[in-house]
Amino acid sequence: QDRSLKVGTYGGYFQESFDTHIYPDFTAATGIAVESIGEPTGESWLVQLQAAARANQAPADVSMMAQVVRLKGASSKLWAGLDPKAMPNISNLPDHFVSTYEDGTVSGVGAVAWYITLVTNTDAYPEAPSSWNELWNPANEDRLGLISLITTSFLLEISAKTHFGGTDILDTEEGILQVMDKLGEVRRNVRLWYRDEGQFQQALETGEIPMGQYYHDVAGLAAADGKPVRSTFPSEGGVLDSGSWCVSKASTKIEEAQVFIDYMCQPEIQAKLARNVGTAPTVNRELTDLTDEEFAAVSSDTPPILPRYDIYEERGDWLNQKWAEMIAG
Amino acid sequence: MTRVLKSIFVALVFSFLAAPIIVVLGVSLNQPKRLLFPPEGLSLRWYGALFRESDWLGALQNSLIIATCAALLAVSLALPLALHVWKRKGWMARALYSLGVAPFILPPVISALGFMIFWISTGFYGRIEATIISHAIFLVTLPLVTISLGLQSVNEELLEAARSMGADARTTFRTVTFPLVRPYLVSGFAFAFVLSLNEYIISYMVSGFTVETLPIKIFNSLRYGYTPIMAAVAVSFVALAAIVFGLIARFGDLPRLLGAERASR
Amino acid sequence: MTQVSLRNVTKRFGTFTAVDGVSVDIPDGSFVCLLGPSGCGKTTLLRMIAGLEDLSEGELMVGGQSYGEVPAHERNFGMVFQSLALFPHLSVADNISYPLRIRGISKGECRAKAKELLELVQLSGIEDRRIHQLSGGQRQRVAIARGLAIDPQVFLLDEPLSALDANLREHMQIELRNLQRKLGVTTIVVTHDQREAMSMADVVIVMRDGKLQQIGTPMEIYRNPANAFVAGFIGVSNLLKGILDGRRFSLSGAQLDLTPEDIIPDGVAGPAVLSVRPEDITLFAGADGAGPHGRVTFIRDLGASVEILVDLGGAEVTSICSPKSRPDVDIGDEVTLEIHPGRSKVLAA
Amino acid sequence: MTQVSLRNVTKRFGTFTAVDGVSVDIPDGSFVCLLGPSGCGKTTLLRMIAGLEDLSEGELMVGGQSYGEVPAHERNFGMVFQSLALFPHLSVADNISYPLRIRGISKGECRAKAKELLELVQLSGIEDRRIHQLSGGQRQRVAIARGLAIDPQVFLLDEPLSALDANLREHMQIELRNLQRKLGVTTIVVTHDQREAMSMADVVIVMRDGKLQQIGTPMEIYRNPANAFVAGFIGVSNLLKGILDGRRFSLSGAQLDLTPEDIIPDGVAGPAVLSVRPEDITLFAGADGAGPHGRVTFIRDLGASVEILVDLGGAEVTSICSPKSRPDVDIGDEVTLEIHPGRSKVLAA
Amino acid sequence: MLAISFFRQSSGGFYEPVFTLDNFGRFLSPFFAKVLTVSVSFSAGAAAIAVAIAFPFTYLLVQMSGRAQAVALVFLLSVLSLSEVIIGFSWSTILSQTAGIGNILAGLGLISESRSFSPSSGALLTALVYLGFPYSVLVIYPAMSRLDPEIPEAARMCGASPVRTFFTTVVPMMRNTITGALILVFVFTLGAYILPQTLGRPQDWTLSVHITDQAVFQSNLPFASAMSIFLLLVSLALVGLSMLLGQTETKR
Ligand SMILES: Nc1ncnc2c1ncn2[C@@H]1O[C@H](COP(=O)(O)OP(=O)(O)OP(=O)(O)O)[C@@H](O)[C@H]1O
Ligand SMILES: Nc1ncnc2c1ncn2[C@@H]1O[C@H](COP(=O)(O)OP(=O)(O)OP(=O)(O)O)[C@@H](O)[C@H]1O
Ligand SMILES: [Mg+2]
Ligand SMILES: [Mg+2]
Repeated sequence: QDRSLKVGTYGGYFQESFDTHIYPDFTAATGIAVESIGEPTGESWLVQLQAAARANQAPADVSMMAQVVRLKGASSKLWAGLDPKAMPNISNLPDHFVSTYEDGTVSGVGAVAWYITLVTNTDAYPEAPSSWNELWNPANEDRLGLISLITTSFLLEISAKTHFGGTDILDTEEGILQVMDKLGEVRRNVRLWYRDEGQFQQALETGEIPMGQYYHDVAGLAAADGKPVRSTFPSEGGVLDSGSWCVSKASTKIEEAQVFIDYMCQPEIQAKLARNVGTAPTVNRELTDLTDEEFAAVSSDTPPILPRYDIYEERGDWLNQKWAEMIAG
Repeated sequence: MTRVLKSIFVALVFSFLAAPIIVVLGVSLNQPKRLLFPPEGLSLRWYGALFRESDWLGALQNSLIIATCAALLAVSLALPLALHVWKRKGWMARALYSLGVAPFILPPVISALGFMIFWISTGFYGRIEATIISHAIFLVTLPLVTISLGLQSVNEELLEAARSMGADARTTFRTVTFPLVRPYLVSGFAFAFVLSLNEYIISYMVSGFTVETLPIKIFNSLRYGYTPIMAAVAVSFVALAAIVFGLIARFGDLPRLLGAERASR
Repeated sequence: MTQVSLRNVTKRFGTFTAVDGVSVDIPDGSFVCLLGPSGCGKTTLLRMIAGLEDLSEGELMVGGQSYGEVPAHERNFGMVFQSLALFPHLSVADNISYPLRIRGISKGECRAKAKELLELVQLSGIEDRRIHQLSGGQRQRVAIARGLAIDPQVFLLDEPLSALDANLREHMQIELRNLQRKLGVTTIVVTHDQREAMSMADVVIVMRDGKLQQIGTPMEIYRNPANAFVAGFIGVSNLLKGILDGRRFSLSGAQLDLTPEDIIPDGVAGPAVLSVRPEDITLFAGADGAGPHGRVTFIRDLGASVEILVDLGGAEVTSICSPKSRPDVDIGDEVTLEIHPGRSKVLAA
Repeated sequence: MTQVSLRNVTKRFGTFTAVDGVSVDIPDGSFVCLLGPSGCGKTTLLRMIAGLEDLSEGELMVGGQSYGEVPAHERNFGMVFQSLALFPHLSVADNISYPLRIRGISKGECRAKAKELLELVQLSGIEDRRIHQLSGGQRQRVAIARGLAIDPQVFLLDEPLSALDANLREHMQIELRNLQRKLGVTTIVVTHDQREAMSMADVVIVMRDGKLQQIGTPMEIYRNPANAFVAGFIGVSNLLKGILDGRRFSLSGAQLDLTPEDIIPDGVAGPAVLSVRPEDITLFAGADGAGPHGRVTFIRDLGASVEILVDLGGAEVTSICSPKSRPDVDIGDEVTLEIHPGRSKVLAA
Repeated sequence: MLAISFFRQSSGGFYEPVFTLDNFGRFLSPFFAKVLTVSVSFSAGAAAIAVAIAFPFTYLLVQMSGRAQAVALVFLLSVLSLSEVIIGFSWSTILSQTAGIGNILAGLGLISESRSFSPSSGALLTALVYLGFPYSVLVIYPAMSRLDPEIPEAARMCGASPVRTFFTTVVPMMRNTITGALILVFVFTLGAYILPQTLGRPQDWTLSVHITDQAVFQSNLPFASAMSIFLLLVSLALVGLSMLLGQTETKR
């Protein structure tokens, strides 16, 4: 019996954690071997999956997809519709982590959640900043590193929450433009608009770019490693983003994929992820045995900023264009 | 005085060229699993890791397969083309030659996108064959140029001599033309091989992560700030290129291959 | 019987006629030099004989058979190219035995024959060298050996010696001629060096602008040039303009009485040109002699001979004498010319 | 005063010595030919004089001043290169006036000077042509005009005529020599053609393997060659081995009594070589004469002269005679040699 | 095959085979005009600098012995085999605050405190020059090696100093080659996609970055195609021009 499955997660540190902490136990428990694939950024992975599916190929059977991309994929029916009955454990997840097609089949299941927070170099900033508003602080001129892809940086939401009292203003184009204008003011503070996490992390650690937005989990690991880095949940909240398991329709391993997703939805596994990978669980917290301290390390009690995935799907091209114009100045 | 200035200028240019290589070399010798320069603690472990870690090994394998096949294919496309151009010197032949040279001269993004669309629409997207063929077409310029140079250096009187001694057209090709252009064929192969090994954008757009090559792998690991293996790969490739071209220079006439008229002394 | 006959052979490249109606018979076993200035069509003519160019017109007969349609590789001719065209990727022995191997002869036999041929051209023992390891003269001989490997019916050579330096060239001329005498193969050599042609040839064919000018033994051509071009091309010639009246030739300020030995073609009279060789002019100091006189413009003392250039009322005349008989004149001096009787030729003006 | 003096001038390329301790004085206003076989260091020596190569050792004096450290572009020399090195992107006039423009002379003046120089080299009216529109001979003259534009102290030419065909070359030799006579500029010409050197030079410098062999007028060198190499390189020479005893020279089967006019260097005795010019050997048919005898191996009848090659017990001897005095001999015949008294030189063996 | 692929992308859209000019319309906006200007200025600047360095460098190169030339060429070709990814990474390291030349300059006292030079237009330009330099040497090298070395020597004998010689003979004689090299490097750097991202700020991102973004991140192939058709036309015109120039020079 040599059942196997190709699973894609974000490459690098993420993939490595899964390789060491999750897959071996999964294989031991189910007899399904995992071939681990490192994904690039979500958008290009989506394009790859789409193109490959046209050629009836699946570079990975199960992929961890960010929400915007998951939605895009779902709208072109790229994801296979999964049978919820084959995955009893998904009932552990709150509804917003389980996406379904109209016919009731499941297109995506929450895999992990993470926060984007305000990170600083502790040598450059002895005091932790408390608000996203620091991004606008003129004292921080030429000191920020921000994510350059609109669909992963969620700066629109951050800006809306910080300066317009919430993300509702993003409902209309005029509102978005207003937020963009506000965001434009950040530009002079930005040293690096990054796509590559590695590039920013290195600069952050050395103090070359002492402040920016980054992933709470990775920053925490670096801090634990003794690097002069800290991650702060601003008073407005961190951005809560998540990745979902999606299965390419070109995959021939639907059954194994369902076994895998079901396995991943167990509270013990989610807790293990929180401890070892540093992600926030997608199952309800009460089901896990995480201590308060452990939970605080991966999450926060401050209400999070929730990304407005809908606007990216509705106005993708337009937003992109405006965004490109905005960051280029 | 002027001589000193000249030497300084040449030395500056060389250090400009060498700087990145030194950086990658330094990074590749890091002890910790970080991309640090200057390196912290010297170690060769990442070179070893390149041949031990299965995903890197797989990428290496892919790269080598692609480079070998693409270079072979490019050479076998270039040889008949070059022969044709050499025999018929009309404008048609010249146009054909330009067509062979074009893909390499245009911005690679364009070729990459063209290939991507082509393979998607024919349904071969993501197959290793697609990458091989794309590379072969992209790089066909190199063997085409070297073989053409080789053919130009074949004195026509040699062929006539063979004919006057009783060799028909095929025998002449087999016993004279081919042995004479063989070194140029080999160097065309080498050029194509080395460049295919390092090609990024086309491989990326044509089969991306299904057929992961080393440059793609490097780009990804760079993206996640991850492992000095990628530096080790880069250094190995530069070393490989230096060896290949060094051999060509040693056993062939590299300046002439690059178009110098006077043979090197 | 490998007589080579050309009948009205013509070659056109586009609208340009490189060889224009040449008819020649080359006797079996003779050594022929094709001589003419650069671009006159010598190579083209040789290549047509070799079968490397098609004839635009005319007929080529070898040994009594028409050869116009026989492709080059079936002709069994030997050829030596100007660039020698030795195969750089083969050893000396392999070069020489190439035509034999093509004909399917075994390796051993090839090797034996190569050895024999190398002996013939006095190069024993270099069988296994590479071509680039040979000197110019050695390459020359290897090329000749290769051309002779199949005992060719006809042996063709295109400026075989032009790349060699003067001494080696003269030496190779002698060697080539002796070799041909030994083998008796009908041989056609292209050259643009008249000295070379006169050294080697039984028969010289002079061409110009694709047309045959004259054919004959070297001495016939030297003594009795068909026209001014041939006179000037074969050796140095002084072409003196004047008026011919019977045997009397009048030129600027002097009159010459031609002897019966001087050659006067039928029908020439009135304005004519007298071709006189430099060695047939003697100079005397002073303007008081009976012959034409002029002024010395340049003296070229080469040791073995002295050339004196004289301005003869606008025409430049060259006289050659041995150092012993050198007249006592200097640049600018007036001299009188004496033209030796019986050695001139009159040409139509 | 633009005497050029070389003192022990040496040039090394790595371990290879291209010019080896040459010391020469070149008098003001003289026309000097640097002569020697290919690779002997002529070009290198000329380039050192021009300042294009540094001296590895030795000293260069021009007009009494040390020039070793003066860079090429400050030397005020004229130079004509073997490839001519005309500037393809400039017109004829601009080429010629380039050295003047570099010196800041106005356009108008440059133009006038270019016109004047073109007249000097007999090329009026082609000022505005491009270089690639000129014939070989015209280019030659333009290069010479450019070299002369600044009234150079010293005029250097590296094989200036080697690319021209024989007729044009002889013509240009005369022209160049006459031009130099007119201008009186100290001129050094590199050539490997002894005929050319003898035609033009006041003084010939013979080199070999980077070393000076002999310096003298053409006739001195022809008559009194310093060694066997010079004897063979300047004209044709027969080098006969034998034994010298006082004035008596014994060679294979014959004895010669040398006259006081024959040159015998001091200290030579015993085994020696006699250098005899071909024109100083007369042949007689038959083996019964008093002189050395041998067998005819080749006859080269060139019309103006006849060369007869004789095998003299292993040594090949060349004799030249005029067609009139040609002995009645043929290949294979036995002949007796008569060597003219008073015209030979003895060389150390 | 190439023709087909280019042909296809021009035909409107890949996802919806409906012919539309919207993509070209979108491209004709002030924003993309700016992007195009940026791309062109970077490539032109990189080409100018690369050739300005490569030309005298090659001039000196061909004067070296055959052996030295071979070694230098092997080195150049090895540099050529560095992929854009590595070049970008290396230059961002070299120009960073901690590990780069900032330290050297600070050590020399030229600037008060080490600083980072990346990302910036200067960093991008440096890396583009680096990318284009080997190519410009390879283009100039053949023509330069055919230049009769006696010509500059002749100029020196005419009284021109070495610098003057270089500018009055070598440069004018190689004018076409220089143009050819300029165009080649221009076109080549126009295609750079990774360098602008890693070393440039968003306002430095070139058309190639946007093309790739559209194709790879936005899966908007029609728009990507429209942009690359435009880029293709520009490049083709320039390449054609350079070939033409190259030909007239070799004809002489
Ligand atoms: N393939 C060709 N196409 C067009 N013209 C040609 C061709 N081959 C030769 N010619 C022309 O024919 C003429 C004669 O050429 P050929 O080579 O026979 O001259 P040649 O007498 O051998 O001269 P040389 O002594 O320079 O070798 C020349 O004007 C040449 O340009
Ligand atoms: N730059 C150089 N480096 C090394 N060797 C050189 C150099 N220039 C010349 N030589 C060598 O020096 C020797 C003399 O060369 P030179 O050019 O002076 O000869 P030459 O007498 O002018 O010969 P030719 O008649 O062939 O022009 C030759 O053996 C040559 O190979
Ligand atoms: Mg010819
Ligand atoms: Mg020389």
